[in-house]
Amino acid sequence: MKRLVSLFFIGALALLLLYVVSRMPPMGDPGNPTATRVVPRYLERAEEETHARNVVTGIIINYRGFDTLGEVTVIYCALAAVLAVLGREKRGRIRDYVELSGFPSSVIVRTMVALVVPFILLFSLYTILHGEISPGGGFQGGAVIGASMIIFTTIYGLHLSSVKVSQGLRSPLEGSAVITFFLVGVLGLFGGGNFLTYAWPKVSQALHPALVTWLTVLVEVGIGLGGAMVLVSILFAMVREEGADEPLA
Amino acid sequence: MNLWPNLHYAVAMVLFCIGLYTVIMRRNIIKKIIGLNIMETSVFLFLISIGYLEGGAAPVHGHGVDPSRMVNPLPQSLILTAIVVAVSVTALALSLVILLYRQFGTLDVSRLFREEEEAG
Amino acid sequence: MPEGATRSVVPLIPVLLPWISLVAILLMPRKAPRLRLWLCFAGSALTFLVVILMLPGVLDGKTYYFKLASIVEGLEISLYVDTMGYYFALVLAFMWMLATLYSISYIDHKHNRFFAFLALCGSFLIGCAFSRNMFTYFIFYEMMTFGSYPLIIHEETTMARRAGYKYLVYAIAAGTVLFFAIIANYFWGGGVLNFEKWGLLSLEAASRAALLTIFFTYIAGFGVKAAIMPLHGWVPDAHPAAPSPASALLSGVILKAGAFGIMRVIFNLFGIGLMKELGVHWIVAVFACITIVMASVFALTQDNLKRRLAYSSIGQVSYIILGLAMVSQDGALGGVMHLAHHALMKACLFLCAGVILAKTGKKNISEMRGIGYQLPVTMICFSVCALAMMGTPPSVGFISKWLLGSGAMQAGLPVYVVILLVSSLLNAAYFLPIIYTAFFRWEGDEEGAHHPKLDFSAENDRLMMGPVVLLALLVLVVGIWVTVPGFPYSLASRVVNLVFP
Amino acid sequence: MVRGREDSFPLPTRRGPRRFRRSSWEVMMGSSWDVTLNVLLLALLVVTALLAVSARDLLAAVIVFAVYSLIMALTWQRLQAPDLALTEAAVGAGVTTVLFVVTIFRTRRREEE
Amino acid sequence: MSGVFRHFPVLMITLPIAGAALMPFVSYLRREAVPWVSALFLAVSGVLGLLLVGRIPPDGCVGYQLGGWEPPFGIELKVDFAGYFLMMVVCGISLLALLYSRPYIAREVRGGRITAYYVLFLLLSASMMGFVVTGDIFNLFVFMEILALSSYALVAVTGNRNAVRAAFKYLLMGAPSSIMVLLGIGFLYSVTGTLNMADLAARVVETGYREVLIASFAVLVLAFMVKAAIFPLHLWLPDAHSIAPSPMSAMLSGLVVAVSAFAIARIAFSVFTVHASGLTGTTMDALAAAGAAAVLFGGIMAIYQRDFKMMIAYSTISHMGYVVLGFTALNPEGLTGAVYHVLDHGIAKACLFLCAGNFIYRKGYRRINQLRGAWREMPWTCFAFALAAWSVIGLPPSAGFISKWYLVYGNVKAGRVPYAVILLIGAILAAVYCFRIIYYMFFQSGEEGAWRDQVMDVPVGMLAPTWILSLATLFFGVFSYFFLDSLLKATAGLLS
Repeated sequence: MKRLVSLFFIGALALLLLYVVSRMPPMGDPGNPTATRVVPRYLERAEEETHARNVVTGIIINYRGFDTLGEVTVIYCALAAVLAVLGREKRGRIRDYVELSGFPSSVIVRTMVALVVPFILLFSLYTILHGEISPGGGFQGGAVIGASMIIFTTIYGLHLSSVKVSQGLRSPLEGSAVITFFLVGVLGLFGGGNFLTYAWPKVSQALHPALVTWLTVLVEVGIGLGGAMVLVSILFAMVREEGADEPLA
Repeated sequence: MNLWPNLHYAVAMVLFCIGLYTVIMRRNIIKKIIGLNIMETSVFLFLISIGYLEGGAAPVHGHGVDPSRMVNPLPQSLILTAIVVAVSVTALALSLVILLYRQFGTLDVSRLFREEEEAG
Repeated sequence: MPEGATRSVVPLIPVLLPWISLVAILLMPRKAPRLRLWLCFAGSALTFLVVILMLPGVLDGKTYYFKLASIVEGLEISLYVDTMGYYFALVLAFMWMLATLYSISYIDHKHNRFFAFLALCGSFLIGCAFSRNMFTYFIFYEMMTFGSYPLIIHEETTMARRAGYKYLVYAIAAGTVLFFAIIANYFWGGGVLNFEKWGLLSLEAASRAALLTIFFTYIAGFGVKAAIMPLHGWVPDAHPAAPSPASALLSGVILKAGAFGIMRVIFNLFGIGLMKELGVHWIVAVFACITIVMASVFALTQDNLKRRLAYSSIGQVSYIILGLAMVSQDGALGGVMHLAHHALMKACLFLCAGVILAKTGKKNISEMRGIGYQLPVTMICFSVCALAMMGTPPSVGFISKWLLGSGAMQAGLPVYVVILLVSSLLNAAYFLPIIYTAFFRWEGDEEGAHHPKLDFSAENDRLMMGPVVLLALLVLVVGIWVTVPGFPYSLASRVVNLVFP
Repeated sequence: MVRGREDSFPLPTRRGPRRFRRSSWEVMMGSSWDVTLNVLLLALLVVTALLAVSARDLLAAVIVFAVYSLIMALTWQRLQAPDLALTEAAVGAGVTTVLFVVTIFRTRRREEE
Repeated sequence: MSGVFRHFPVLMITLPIAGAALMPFVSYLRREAVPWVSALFLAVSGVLGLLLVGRIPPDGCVGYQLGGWEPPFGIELKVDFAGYFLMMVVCGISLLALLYSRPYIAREVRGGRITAYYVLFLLLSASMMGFVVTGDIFNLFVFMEILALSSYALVAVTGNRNAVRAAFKYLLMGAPSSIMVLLGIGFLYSVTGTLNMADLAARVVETGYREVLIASFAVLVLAFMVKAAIFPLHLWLPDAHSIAPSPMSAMLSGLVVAVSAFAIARIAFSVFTVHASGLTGTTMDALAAAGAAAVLFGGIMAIYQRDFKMMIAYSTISHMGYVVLGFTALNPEGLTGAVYHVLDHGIAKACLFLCAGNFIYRKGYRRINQLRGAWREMPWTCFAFALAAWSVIGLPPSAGFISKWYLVYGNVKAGRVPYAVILLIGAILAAVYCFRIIYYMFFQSGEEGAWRDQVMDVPVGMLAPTWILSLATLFFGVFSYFFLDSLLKATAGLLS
């Protein structure tokens, strides 16, 4: 009964939404508001204003940098949340981990992974550093790093990977995205601009391209490292053995 | 109502409703979280197709594309943020699921809340 | 800033003085409890003194004004002493001083709580009397309402708790209605609630329906405190439950706060002219009459002395309401004066009841045979006040009843006179038996035993007897030398002359 | 100020919305390969979503969800959003799936009846 | 506003975030320094806020363009007086709750998670500050997500079963609502092509596409109704607020829901300019009806509770109804009442929850009838509770009275007398459930051994925040005239 009622309501909702959608401006029309309002400026000016050929990166890092500060805060917050719920592993307590057994890990797979992972890492590094030229950017690269770590983990088990990416390495880097971003923003203040101004007014126009590019790369790297480490830490926190909590302090 | 020009929107809405149905109706909490992700991705699809331009190119300069023929980069940047948000929420939800399972030994919402009746 | 008012800090002093008592209670060493209590009394006495010192100025028609805070335009928390407010303040400061004095020896446990809240109530009541607009009045009124709750439940018996609960329920409901009334008045009355004019609202400013809504919500809100039937439910429970000085204050002053509010509404906010235009005052008058008669009838059936007194208070406060509601000069004068007169009489009666309770532990009238010989002074004072309540000259009760009667004649409604006479008869019917039982019955009188000898030994407690005797004397003195400046007439007549130009 | 900036980028006015509706139809019908591919992808999206929702084996559901994410990434690629395609492939199909899998290993694999 | 002061709002928002990111280092150096350092960060942003006093014009607002990109292209912070006021409220209450947590939280949270607790706490308060002043609707979404994530986690931080379950319930209702916010933003963007609120306000009036706009407004309001726990969508609130650790309950109940309710007003007034575009009428009416229902439902449910934290939580539902009824009156008085009610309800509720925390900390009592005679042992807590309850009921001269005055007056002025009456009934219900507890605490004596006879109240570290809050209710009542004129101006500006 309840099922039917909710089905009915959701169906009604679907019809309403479809109706609304049918009244929306036609998709892909050059004349519709989204294409005419703010975007042209981005498309035309982004390259000389943000010195990023990839307009998306330009917007993320520069035009709407504050959103991205929020974004990195969100993922840092997610890490803190997961740690608050599940607790963090003790430093170097390897026996806290369980094997993610259940995946076939034959010799072939292991060697393949061992061979592939470095290249994945290289690719992710490329993604991060070339974010402002080609598709991709800090977080994508970070996600790829994280994913590769995770593959490595699933095959070789947490024992090894937790040694390779130990907590001592991760925990300083987790907040790096937020801190880098915040510092760049504050530098903007000292550069005479607003928060998150990249092209500092106090610096001569001639230096702006280099300045902006380097700051962008800095931020990208920060985001990449931070994102990767956060993802890995979240995974490690989730695969921990239960009962491995610290005693109630 | 002619949905053909806005087919992507329509599909996004359908996916949204599928996700919502899952979140509301499925009793298994992992299923609920999958539904949550479906909702999220559907909204992402919606926003990206809003930014689409008929016959447009990716918003990356340097390949000799006329800027007025590029698709709208703004929704893409928004969605990039939103994806991160989505994965964060999913991570938190899943860790909650793990903890719940440790403490209740079930993934079934009805059992969780039946026990709540007993407790409260 | 009301025109003609002198901006001065004077009104603030009596509002703040009672806090001395609080400070005393908080800071005094636990080893000297009596000292603490005496400091409380000192606070109240000082307050009364300050109020007295303001008398000459007020009699010259001066008005004082002090602004505490201004929320927004037309909505300020400010004090303002005009004749009417001063009149009320004088009465309550006096009553409150006597009650404090009396309590020093009457209250036997939890002194701190009782005296602290006694002081608070005094401060808030004076705030009510001196408030410039309905907003301020409401603020002090609400604080006073909830500040008097601990006084009522002081004994903490089940009965007291039930009474306190009932009191809270009535008070909260009344406060809410009042709040709505004030909002409506503020919105439809042009955004000001001030008291200094005699007639603030007008049919030009607001529609008739709006005015009626405001009026009746006001009456309902204040009617709970003023115990207009059918809103009187809390009174007969609260009075017996509270310790006697508290019940003396309750019916002497706190009920009057409601009546005073209605006075402010009719005189200052609506004004006599508008009242006549609206022509709905007769409804209030009818309710008042019903209350007067019914309360006396209920009083007849009560055996518990304080309960009977409580019902009589309900009736007597409705005299005030009736006096205001018959929109005539003498009626208003009688009503305004009865506010003070009834305070004198009823406070005295309750204090006597307190003495009886304290010395003999008797609550019910049926147990009081021959009590006039154990507590002669008390019962003589009681009889004086009881006779005054019936309206026998020469006493305050006679004055106010006479004025009310002539007011009824002025208003051209002799029916009110009939009501007054009926209620006087009923008063006699429920007061005389008490006196009779006290003096003309004694143990074994049927067997022809001679009446016991008077012994004054029981009444050695000056702190309790002083206020009783003083009040009884005042009942006579004020009734005989009516026009002495400072006595109710001198102020009430000024008020009425202002109201009826 | 905003207006001025906007006007400084005149848009191709040869295609107003009204004419466009028809022309979009033409475009879609004309290049039938694109249309079929789009429709196919969208249909696959719905199908995979329904499968992921309805499978009783949670692991299977998660895998199907990963497929769903990949198709989503493809769709976005076709909508000229390469960044998002990359991200969705890495995050949606990669990280999220692994998180789900880990959770399932920590809890239980099948829905209880 | 010129000179260095321009930058203060953004610094107020970002400093706690940076502090949160630094917290792991701090805990690596000295774990017991973590509370103080996080309090320091909040205090610094509070000081920055105080330095802004008098620099925010009551009418109009101060825009701050992040990265120096002018509004429609970059993100803008719009600090109007109401927003600044709420920012300060958030900052102050968070700081007090944070200080309170230091002694309290060690009891309930496992050692290693304390750092995470403070990180989340800082992020929560920072995100709320950003939430109330941001001028960009997608940025609003981002801050809302930080807010939501940290609150989910903080509900569950104690790790006991009921807490985890409550947090999961909260998440199951909160996450879909966040997605709906994104959907609404998508609708809005698709027909306006911009995300900046001021720009949107201009576009919404011009553009056609009525259905889409109405749909987006409805979706946004629905989503924020979940976040603000307006009546039919309140299901997550009672569990979450009553089971979370008390300082957290204070934050959630005092600030989080209130800020979300304020977001509805923000969207209705500064995006869908209510008077200009006739798009919002029906939705606003429905919202007002829901608010009225919330007032009654919350109040009645609160009366029937046995657990006092549960009772306070239900009273929060009722008070969110107050706020909604306030700003749906669509006049400056009502809106002022709503904003001021966010203030005093925040303070009073925080104080009530801290008092509840004191009882739990000292005695472990959670049931109302266990409070009989509490004042013999914990008089200070009981007095603070009574003061805060005074304001919750809305009795003069507390701050609650002022806001109640404006709420009722605004509704009467809008010709919605029934709603005004409902507000008053809500006040009566509040009086019923508050006075019951006050009566138990002061005028009754519990069973033997429930309470000692000598005074043993909680440590000063916990008592001080409680008392500061409870005195603040009086302060903001008596000295409300410092703020009300500016607030009235500001709200009038927001409405026009």
